[in-house]
Amino acid sequence: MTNEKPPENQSTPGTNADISGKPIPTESGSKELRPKLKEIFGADAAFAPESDPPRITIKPESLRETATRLRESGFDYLLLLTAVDYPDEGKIQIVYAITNFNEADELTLTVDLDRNAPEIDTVSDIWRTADWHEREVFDLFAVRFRNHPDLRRILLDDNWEGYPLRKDYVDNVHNVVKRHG
Amino acid sequence: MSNIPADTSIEPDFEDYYVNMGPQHPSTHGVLRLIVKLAGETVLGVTPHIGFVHRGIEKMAEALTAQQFFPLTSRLDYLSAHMNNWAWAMAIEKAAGIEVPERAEYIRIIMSELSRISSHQLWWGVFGMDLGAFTPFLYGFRDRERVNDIFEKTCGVRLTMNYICAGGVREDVDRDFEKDVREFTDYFEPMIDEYDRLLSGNIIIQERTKGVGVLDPETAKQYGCTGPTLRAGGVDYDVRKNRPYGLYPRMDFKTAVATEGDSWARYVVRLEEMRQSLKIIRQALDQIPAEGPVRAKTPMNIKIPDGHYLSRVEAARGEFALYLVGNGKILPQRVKLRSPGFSNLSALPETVKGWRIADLVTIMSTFDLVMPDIDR
Amino acid sequence: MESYIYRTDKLILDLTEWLTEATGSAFAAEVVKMSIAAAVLSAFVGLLAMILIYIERKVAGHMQQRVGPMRVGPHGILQTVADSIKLVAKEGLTPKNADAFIFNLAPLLVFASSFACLSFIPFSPGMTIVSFNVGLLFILGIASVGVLGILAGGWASNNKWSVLGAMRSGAQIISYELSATLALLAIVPFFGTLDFQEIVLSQQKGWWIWRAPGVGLLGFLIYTIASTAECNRTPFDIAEGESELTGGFHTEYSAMKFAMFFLAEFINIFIVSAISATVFFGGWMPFHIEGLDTLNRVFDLLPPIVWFFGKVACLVFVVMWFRWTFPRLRVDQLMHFEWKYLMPLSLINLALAAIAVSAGLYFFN
Amino acid sequence: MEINILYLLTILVTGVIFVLGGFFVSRLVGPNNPNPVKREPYECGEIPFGEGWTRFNVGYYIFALLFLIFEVEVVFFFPWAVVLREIGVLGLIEGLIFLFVLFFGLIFAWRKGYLVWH
Repeated sequence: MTNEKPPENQSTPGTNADISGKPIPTESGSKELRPKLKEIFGADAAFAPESDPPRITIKPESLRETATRLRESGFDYLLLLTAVDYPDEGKIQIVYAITNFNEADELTLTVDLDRNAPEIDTVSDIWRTADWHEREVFDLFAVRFRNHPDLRRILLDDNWEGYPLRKDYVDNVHNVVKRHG
Repeated sequence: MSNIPADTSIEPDFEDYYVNMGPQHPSTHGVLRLIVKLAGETVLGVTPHIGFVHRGIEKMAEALTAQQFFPLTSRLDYLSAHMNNWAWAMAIEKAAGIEVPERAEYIRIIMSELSRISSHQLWWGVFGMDLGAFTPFLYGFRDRERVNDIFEKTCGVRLTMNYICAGGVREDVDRDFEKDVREFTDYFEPMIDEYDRLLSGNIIIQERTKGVGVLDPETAKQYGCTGPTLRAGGVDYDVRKNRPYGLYPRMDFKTAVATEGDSWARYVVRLEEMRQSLKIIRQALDQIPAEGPVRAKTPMNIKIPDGHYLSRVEAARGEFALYLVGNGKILPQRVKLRSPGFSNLSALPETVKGWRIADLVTIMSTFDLVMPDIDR
Repeated sequence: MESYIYRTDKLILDLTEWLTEATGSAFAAEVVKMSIAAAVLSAFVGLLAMILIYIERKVAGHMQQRVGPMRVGPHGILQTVADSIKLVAKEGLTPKNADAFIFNLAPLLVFASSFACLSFIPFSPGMTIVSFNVGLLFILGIASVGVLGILAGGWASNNKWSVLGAMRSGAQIISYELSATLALLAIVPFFGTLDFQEIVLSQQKGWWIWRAPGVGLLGFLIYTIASTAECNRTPFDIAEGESELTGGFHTEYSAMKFAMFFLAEFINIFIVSAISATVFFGGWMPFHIEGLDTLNRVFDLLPPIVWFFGKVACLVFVVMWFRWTFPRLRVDQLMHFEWKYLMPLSLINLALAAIAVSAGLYFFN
Repeated sequence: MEINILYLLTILVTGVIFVLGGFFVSRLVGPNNPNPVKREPYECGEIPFGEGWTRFNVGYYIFALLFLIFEVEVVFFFPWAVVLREIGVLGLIEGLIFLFVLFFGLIFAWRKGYLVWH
């Protein structure tokens, strides 16, 4: 890879690209991220330090507290909120990708829920963008969000049967599944 | 009160009444349904109903290999097809540890910026039409044709390009590519000034947009708005700057930021973005290595290792993020597409409250919604 | 002897004479003339609307860097014919909750009022179907019946968009009618008559747009703006406002009922342009400069009817030009513009005109 | 004069016949098979809730009233304008006083805030 042109704005905040311009897929955001996270989470959280972005698994009960603390320490941007279905392990994992508008630090929170009766507190009062994202997760995964202001189906019909993004959803009319490998 | 159920009949009280705007309405640009609560002409509240073009792309992703999923990413926000392809490619490259050749990185930048320009051209035309001026619509399309021609020459497709792929781009650009793009940049730069003369300088446009539908930066951040919608409020946030990807760190450009947060600011930001995109394209053309591979060797079926991967790109409408959960097989466990329009639209009810029905159209137009992107 | 095309007044007289002789009674001659007038006017309306729609599409096309209709007939001239055949062959629906009687009456009101207005227009010397000595007042009165049609049509549809459009048009058209009336009123003292043919004749020495010092030009500008609004044309087309109201007052109308609204819109454009041409630009009067007899004689070569339609065409083009250039105003801005700018200005214009006339201040006496 | 009124009536009747004839031809040529779905009022493809006939903001009526006042006054100006050249300075002053009153009325409505669209 040739390297004759130096980048013209090396000092962009949040830049973690080397001179060759290739982004290094390692730690996300500003250098102060790790200490900050230690401060917020303490030692009790299941912390997966090797992953990018840093992924922390927390317990459902501590979600609101964690979220509030994150929001207060500058994580003002809930990038996305979604769920992953693991039928074999009997769990639905809720994923919160959280970042901020200034340094673009990234981290993800994951919360494991019981697949049969998934229920968790809403964070829509902490990040309002969670409102629609939670509705979407409710719509597609049947995860109930406690205290959500308006938990209705968002993408599907109000009288739709089933929750399509669950792995065991069967719909021979609308869903043509072609399996590979 | 703002969230009334969809199909119960409402007993209107004396002054307020409800009206369906969409799904078949000229200004919703696609199949978006807004239940608008009105008092005379004044909008008291808006409840968006989405999902009319929900195709279950996330579900489909779970049954498709990495390579097979590319065409579907083009069909999200069809106006930012390159950027969406890029996001998926980036997630795969991150997961499988694929290095992208330098020439391919440059091609990706040029294509993305071209498609940002073409998206904004279309938006500009449609914006004029929403405000009752039909002529800009065709001016926008006239210039957009040129971008589409460039795409067609290289990708063989004009809209859903499906050109960027894991490990680079599908194949090398057309041999006239550089000439064509340079011609286009030289043609289009003065054309933005013509846009200014035709529409921006018009007193009616200014009356209709200035101070209308102010989305203050704090609210915008709360709703996770991105792109011009956010930057119009003075938040200097651009994924290309804040989380640079590809070779964007080598490019010298400014993020277009306004301060007022009104419809006019969103308009100005988009026009400025087109100028900045031209600047980026010119730099990329200067820097691109003349020869070299454009695609790294990748296996036919890429195994996605166990783990979570996040890729973020700046699409024409804001931040497009893609969350990939792998499980060591070739089919992903889960793909989440975070579309900019989804969050932008969720801020619409807050923004239009108290404005007139004509302003609702203006505000919606400056939010620049693309429904297939929102519904996925 | 000059040919009839230049001396249409003579043509009418001769025709009356001949008819009186042929039928044996003056009244019978008038009846035949009435029938001719009615038949000619009906044909004229159909033709006019088609031509105007075609021109509009061509003007729009060329302004937008495209060619407009090209397929049906040479340069697409038969496109509007094809469109009208299509409109006739469509199914006309009445929505289920609508007030059916008023719903069907509305297009009739709109069209008939526009149609009646045409009978006052002085096309050529002596060629006016109805020559009232209060023609100007009458035409303004009849024209406002059209508003009633739009209001009634929108309201009777019982569709929320239509009702909104009807309310808008009601508020808008009546407001702008004031300014349009006042702008014309400001010129009335100069010629001291309301008969259209006399108005034309009063401009032998020069057209009122420059003969009336300043007020003529100002009046013309006010009238152009206000009449554009009266015709529901961009930038004042909020009653239709298709990007907001999906069609406004005529959302529910289809087939011939819609065609009547459409026809009336284009006739109205013609009428306001014709009034403007008559009052401000000398109607069928050729352009004359006093003293330059040779030049004047060259101008006289064109028959008056050509002069009239030429002037009207220019003014119609201006209205179309507006439409394909400007965006739409918002309803409150529209009302503020009328009541806070146009109205005071027209009142002042009237006062100035009155003073100018009393002081004998006008050019080319 | 009377013959002119007859002419006007003829034209009016012709206009009405033109429209009714159009409707008739359309009925003859065009299909006519309405069904409940077709006759549903258009509300962007959704089943409408509530009636279109709702009470409206008073803003519209204020302007209608203003129009009524001004239009009636303006009609009074027509005869005055026609004979202005003959009635001389006294007539001019009288007219201008009337005009001033009208203007004052507009200013009054303006200051009272009636010209603000609600």
